[in-house]
Amino acid sequence: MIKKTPKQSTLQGIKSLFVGLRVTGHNFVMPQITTHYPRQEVDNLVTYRGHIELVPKEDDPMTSKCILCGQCAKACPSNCIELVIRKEEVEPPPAAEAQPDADKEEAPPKPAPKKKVKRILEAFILDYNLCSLCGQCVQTCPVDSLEFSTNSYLAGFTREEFVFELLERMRKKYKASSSG
Amino acid sequence: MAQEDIDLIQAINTQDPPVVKVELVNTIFDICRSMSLWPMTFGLACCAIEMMAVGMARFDIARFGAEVFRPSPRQCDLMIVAGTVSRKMAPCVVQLYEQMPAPRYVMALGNCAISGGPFYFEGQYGIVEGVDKMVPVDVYVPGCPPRPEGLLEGLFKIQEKMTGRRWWPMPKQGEAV
Amino acid sequence: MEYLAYVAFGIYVLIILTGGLMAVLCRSMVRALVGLILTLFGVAGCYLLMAAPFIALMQILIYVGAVSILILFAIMLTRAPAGAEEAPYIFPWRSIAALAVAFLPLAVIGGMIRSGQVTPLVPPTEVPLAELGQTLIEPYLLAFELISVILTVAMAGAVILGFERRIGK
Amino acid sequence: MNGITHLEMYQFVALLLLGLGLFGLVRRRSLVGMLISVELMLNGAGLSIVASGQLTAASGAMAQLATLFVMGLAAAEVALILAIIIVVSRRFGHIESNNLRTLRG
Amino acid sequence: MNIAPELIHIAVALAAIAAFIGLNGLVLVWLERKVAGHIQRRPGPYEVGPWGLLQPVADAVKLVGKQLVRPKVADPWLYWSAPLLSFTPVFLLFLTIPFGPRLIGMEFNLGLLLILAFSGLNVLALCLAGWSSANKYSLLGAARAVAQSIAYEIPLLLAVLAIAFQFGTLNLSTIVHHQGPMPWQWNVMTQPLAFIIYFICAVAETNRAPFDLPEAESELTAGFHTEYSGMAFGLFFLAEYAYIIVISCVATVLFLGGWHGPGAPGFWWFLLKVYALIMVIIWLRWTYPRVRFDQLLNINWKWLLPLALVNLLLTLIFVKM
Amino acid sequence: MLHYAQEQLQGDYYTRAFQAGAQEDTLILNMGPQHPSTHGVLRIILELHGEYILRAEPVLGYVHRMQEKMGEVKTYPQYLPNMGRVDYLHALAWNWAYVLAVEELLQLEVPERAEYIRVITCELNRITSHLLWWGAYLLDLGAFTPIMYGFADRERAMDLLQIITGSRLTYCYYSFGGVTADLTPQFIDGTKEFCKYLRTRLPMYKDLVTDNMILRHRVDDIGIIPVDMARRYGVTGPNLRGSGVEHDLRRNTPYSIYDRFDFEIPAYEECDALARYLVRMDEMEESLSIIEQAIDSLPEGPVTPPKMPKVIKPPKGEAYGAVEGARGVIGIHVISDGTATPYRIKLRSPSFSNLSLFAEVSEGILLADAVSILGSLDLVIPEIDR
Amino acid sequence: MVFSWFHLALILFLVAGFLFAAGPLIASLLFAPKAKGGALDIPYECGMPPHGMSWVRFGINYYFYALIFLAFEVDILYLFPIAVFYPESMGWMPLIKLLIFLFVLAVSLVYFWRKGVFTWPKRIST
Ligand code: SF4
Ligand code: SF4
Ligand code: SF4
Repeated sequence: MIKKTPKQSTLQGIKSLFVGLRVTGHNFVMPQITTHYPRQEVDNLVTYRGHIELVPKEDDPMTSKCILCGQCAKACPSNCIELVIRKEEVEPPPAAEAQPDADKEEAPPKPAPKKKVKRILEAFILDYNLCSLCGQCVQTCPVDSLEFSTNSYLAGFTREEFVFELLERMRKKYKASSSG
Repeated sequence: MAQEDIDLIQAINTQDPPVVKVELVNTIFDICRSMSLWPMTFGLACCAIEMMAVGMARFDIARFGAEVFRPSPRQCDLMIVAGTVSRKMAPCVVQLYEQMPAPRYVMALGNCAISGGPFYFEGQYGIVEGVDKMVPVDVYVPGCPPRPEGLLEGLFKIQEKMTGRRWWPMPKQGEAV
Repeated sequence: MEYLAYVAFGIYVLIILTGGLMAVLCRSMVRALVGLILTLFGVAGCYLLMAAPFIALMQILIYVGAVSILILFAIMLTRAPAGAEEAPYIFPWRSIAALAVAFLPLAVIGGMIRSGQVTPLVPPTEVPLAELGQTLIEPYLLAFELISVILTVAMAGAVILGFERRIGK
Repeated sequence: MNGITHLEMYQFVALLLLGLGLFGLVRRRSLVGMLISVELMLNGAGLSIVASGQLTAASGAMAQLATLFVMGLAAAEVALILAIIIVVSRRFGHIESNNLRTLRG
Repeated sequence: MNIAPELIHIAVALAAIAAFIGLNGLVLVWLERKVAGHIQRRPGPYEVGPWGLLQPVADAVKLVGKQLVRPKVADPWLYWSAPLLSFTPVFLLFLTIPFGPRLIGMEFNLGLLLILAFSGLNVLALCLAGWSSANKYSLLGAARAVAQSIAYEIPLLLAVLAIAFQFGTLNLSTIVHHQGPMPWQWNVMTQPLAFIIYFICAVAETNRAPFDLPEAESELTAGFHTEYSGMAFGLFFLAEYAYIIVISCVATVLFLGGWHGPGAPGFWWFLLKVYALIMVIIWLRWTYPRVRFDQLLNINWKWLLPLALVNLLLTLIFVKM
Repeated sequence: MLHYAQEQLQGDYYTRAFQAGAQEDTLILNMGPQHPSTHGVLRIILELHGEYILRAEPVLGYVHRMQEKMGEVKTYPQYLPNMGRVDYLHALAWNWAYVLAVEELLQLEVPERAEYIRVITCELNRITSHLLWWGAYLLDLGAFTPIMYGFADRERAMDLLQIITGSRLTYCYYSFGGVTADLTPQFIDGTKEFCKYLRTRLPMYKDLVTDNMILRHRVDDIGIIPVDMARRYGVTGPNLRGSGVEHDLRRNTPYSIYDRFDFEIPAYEECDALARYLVRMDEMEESLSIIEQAIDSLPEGPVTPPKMPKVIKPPKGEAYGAVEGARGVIGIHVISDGTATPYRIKLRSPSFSNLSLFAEVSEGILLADAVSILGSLDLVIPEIDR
Repeated sequence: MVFSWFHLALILFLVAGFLFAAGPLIASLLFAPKAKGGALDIPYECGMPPHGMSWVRFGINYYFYALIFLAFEVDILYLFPIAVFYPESMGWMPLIKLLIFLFVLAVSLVYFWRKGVFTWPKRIST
């Protein structure tokens, strides 16, 4: 639909000047919409997706759900996830109480792999300085071990402050919540 | 691109101390400076939009006296590098920084300004991997883009850096982190 | 008060002298103009001392507020590549000649002033503005009407001389 | 200040201005500079006229208005001369009278 | 020695006016930002001091503590003289303004002329500033500033002249005395056209939006003061606010009955009217877009100037009737 | 003093090159890269004669971010976040163009509900973009208040988008074959409310700005882009519609489900800045009506295709995805060589074409008009430099 | 030599204004740290090294506004003394004289208008 732009007479124009003043005058007396930030917070922060955090296991809040598959690191477009994995030879049964059944089933056929290599998540390093907040890591994680934090108050004096060790953060957060 | 655009230049940041140096006077000046940080209108990319948002009614940086966005570096105290600094832009950033009169402060806003952010990859040819390679950065605000609250927090950090104390209460959520 | 008047007069003369020297000696045209403006202020001060505040204010309004802005504008607009500065003199022939030229009338008129026989009227009285208005519109009527014509014609001439009509597309 | 009357003092100041103006007029090479010198002289004239009017029995009003007219004329003159200067500078690219005469450079 | 009382009078007036300007400058900066904030539905300065009242103080102190910079190519003398020249006449402008029935710096028959003469110096200062900064934006800004200020000076003079013709005086107190306490006894009733012309010209003269072309941010970055930092810039700023106060004061005196007002006349009425005018000026600034340069000049030459001439003509005829 | 100046102030490579074509004794002025009215880091070298511009030359590349090069080193999904940063004001349109192209390569069917969600969010994003443009344009014209109002409304829309996408600006929300998250009831209610709210705000904008005499005189009859010039430079989007051409991909080559909605393509025949301004103002209302229609007929169902390949490795071939962004036609050409990384990605950004005509339009106009024309073209610089 | 109180006040006010302005500038010299080097003393031009001096000739037409201003202002200033005299003057003669004067002003305005001094085309041919 092709229209013509409306033209304006001088009289209309002069009237429009007063109409404009009325609009601003009206807004002058309207309530403000400012969120007084350090004292108040905007109401929709919960939906904000900040940097990622590890999700703890439900039963054991000190370890994460992560199964160390490395998918997130691979999917990340900015290569900002680094998994530090410690390989540990775990002595089977006696000490291990967590999965006795599984081990027993596995143990009989082959005696050789008695010493099982267990991969332990030593650190989960996120270089937030590179992150583009795309959420691909969260999407790819098969066990939903990652979540977004809603923390938007980051600022610091060095850039190293934003290289997070997520495992530690997770633990600290748990400690803070359990103590507080 | 001309050759001068490709070399990364370091900003010259030498500074003479004031002629009169009295502790008390300096403190007063520092407090006043921190309460009226005029930023430079210096948007480079996406983060600039969030920088604009900070000036707008919802977040209103004016409450802290920092809404006077001056276009000329001569009248600015704070250079908010908001966005990606490309190699072609780098000399310009340096020049603008050098043209600011002392005391001057720099905030690197967004991951691009901090480190190249999403555009950093092996063998990249076009961006500067962090403005701190060229100008001294006082405060880093990460995010892509950081929320306006982040920028405000950065402003508080600069005030903290200047006066040695935080002036405003911690936000509720901020304490938890 | 009388002393203060002399002091003020001395200061004004000093201002006039500095300003005048700046006006004739400075290489940069804008500085010369600033010198001229200083002189204008000094002269305005002298007018004030002579109980002629109206003329003093007019001096500021017309000379400082209009003429000098015009000159400044002209300097700004005609800055040729060489700049609004005169080329330096290699040898001050010109200055010497200028001094000679300036000194001659100075001496002659100075002598005349000294030998003048007018009896001065002290102290001067301020002329009320209404009287000025009356004089302007009655005895000086012709001049008054003419001056507007002259100004108009001068401007018209200037416009004809230099105005670049912008050619629209 | 004996021996020298107020009137004479002012007249000497006016003379000073005249002298400065003359000096500048000859010494200056650029047209704007000459114009400035002429303004100096005109100021001297104005000062002299007002002094004569205010400090003698002559009509002060007349003298003041005469000076006012001098100012008006000065304004007209400045406008015209500057217009000429601008035209000249546009034509020749410089405003130095020397070169103007010989058209060199 | 009866020198003393006069001298004391002058000294007191000087101190009072200096305080008045200093205080009003600070208040105005605060008010402007606060009003702007409220128009835009935000609080404006808020955290620095109660209601942000210390904000202008912080700004002023900060400007003092800021380095002064001069581009190497700029002419040092002219460069520094510009802000000084801009501010120097400011005090003088208030000398002859009657703030109250008795409250006046000094009676002067040519008070109006004095204000007009010395406020013209600002143009010169802007021009010098723009020229000596050796910056292209400054130069353009200065050219604009001069073309604009001088253009609007003419209708302004004509509008003021109409008042002068009406009362036959240039003495500001006399003009106030000619008006009465009630709004319909004010000049704005007899000379509405002159008032409108004066007001528009005054806004333009002080380079306020919508006529803020010399410092048009989106076009010339910061206009003639692009190169000025710290307090030099602050002086331009302060002078601008001082000129706003002056033009509002003069408007009040000429058109709004000065210190007259229903009930008790006095300083407060004067201040009230001045601030009402200033509020309108601020309100205009935060409402309108900027006019274009050619429009700006055309408004003046093609509308205001003929109107002002007509207004003067009518005044001439009415005075004779 | 002067000699220092003459030697030092030689400008840089670009100004020297520009100088070569300049007339004698004109002012050569850099506008940008750091200039309030170039919206980022566009640099324009101007040759000025007083207030008039004799010649203008945009210099690009100050935010060149290697977007196309990055396409060659990242996998298909890894490239997704880049899209939100090409044009950060209408990020979802770029998202969409990219997923369209890749979906074509992969022969993926997009579920019905996902299409609707895409329409709703993209239009919402378009409104935020136009609101920002409106405010910024008025800022260019010297009015400070409108941008505040525009931003206040924009914040509401951004809050809505944040509910489902989690970010405020650089969304990375569409995925191949669908969207990453379903709508929440909160979003749906909020959007309905927002539509109503914005409809009450638009008349206020009209009162405050559109009808304002000063604005009318500023933008009327300047920056005329005749149809043939627009065609020559490949101008698209509101700029083209401001030249009186009813061209809109949503109507002309309806992608997705745009043919199901009833909306107008506003176009004005005056070809000037005012026409472009009005087109955008009208477009916001049309977007609102599209959103309302889409929300009313939102079907139930999944938002991602039933079976997605684990690793995205499109077969050899090429595909072109084009959508109508807030600034014009966004086109992405993807060439696949059968591996997980694209062989080549080419971005067709509307701002680039829209800027290219600036040099021609700005010849001989006033400086203030140039600013206002530049604003009326609605440029996003990273989109130009890519 | 008349030195009135007003004169003294005038001088004092000017001096005070000057000092009031100069004070903060000097304070700034004392209390401000000073950055040096680099591009600090190069004129600012949007972050680019400027090309050429700013002092090249530009737009001559600005000048004509100043010119016309001069004519009008000087003319109008002549009216100020008359304004004071006018209300107490007798008869219609002053009015007629002033009318002639204003007529000349109006004529010159019309002349400049017709001459195109006030015309700004939207676009000039380059
Ligand atoms: S959000 Fe994106 S960029 Fe950030 S860590 Fe996750 S995958 Fe990497
Ligand atoms: S994808 Fe999830 S489970 Fe796999 S390494 Fe990352 S966080 Fe751990
Ligand atoms: S950090 Fe992110 S949002 Fe900011 S400029 Fe870089 S890409 Fe854009």
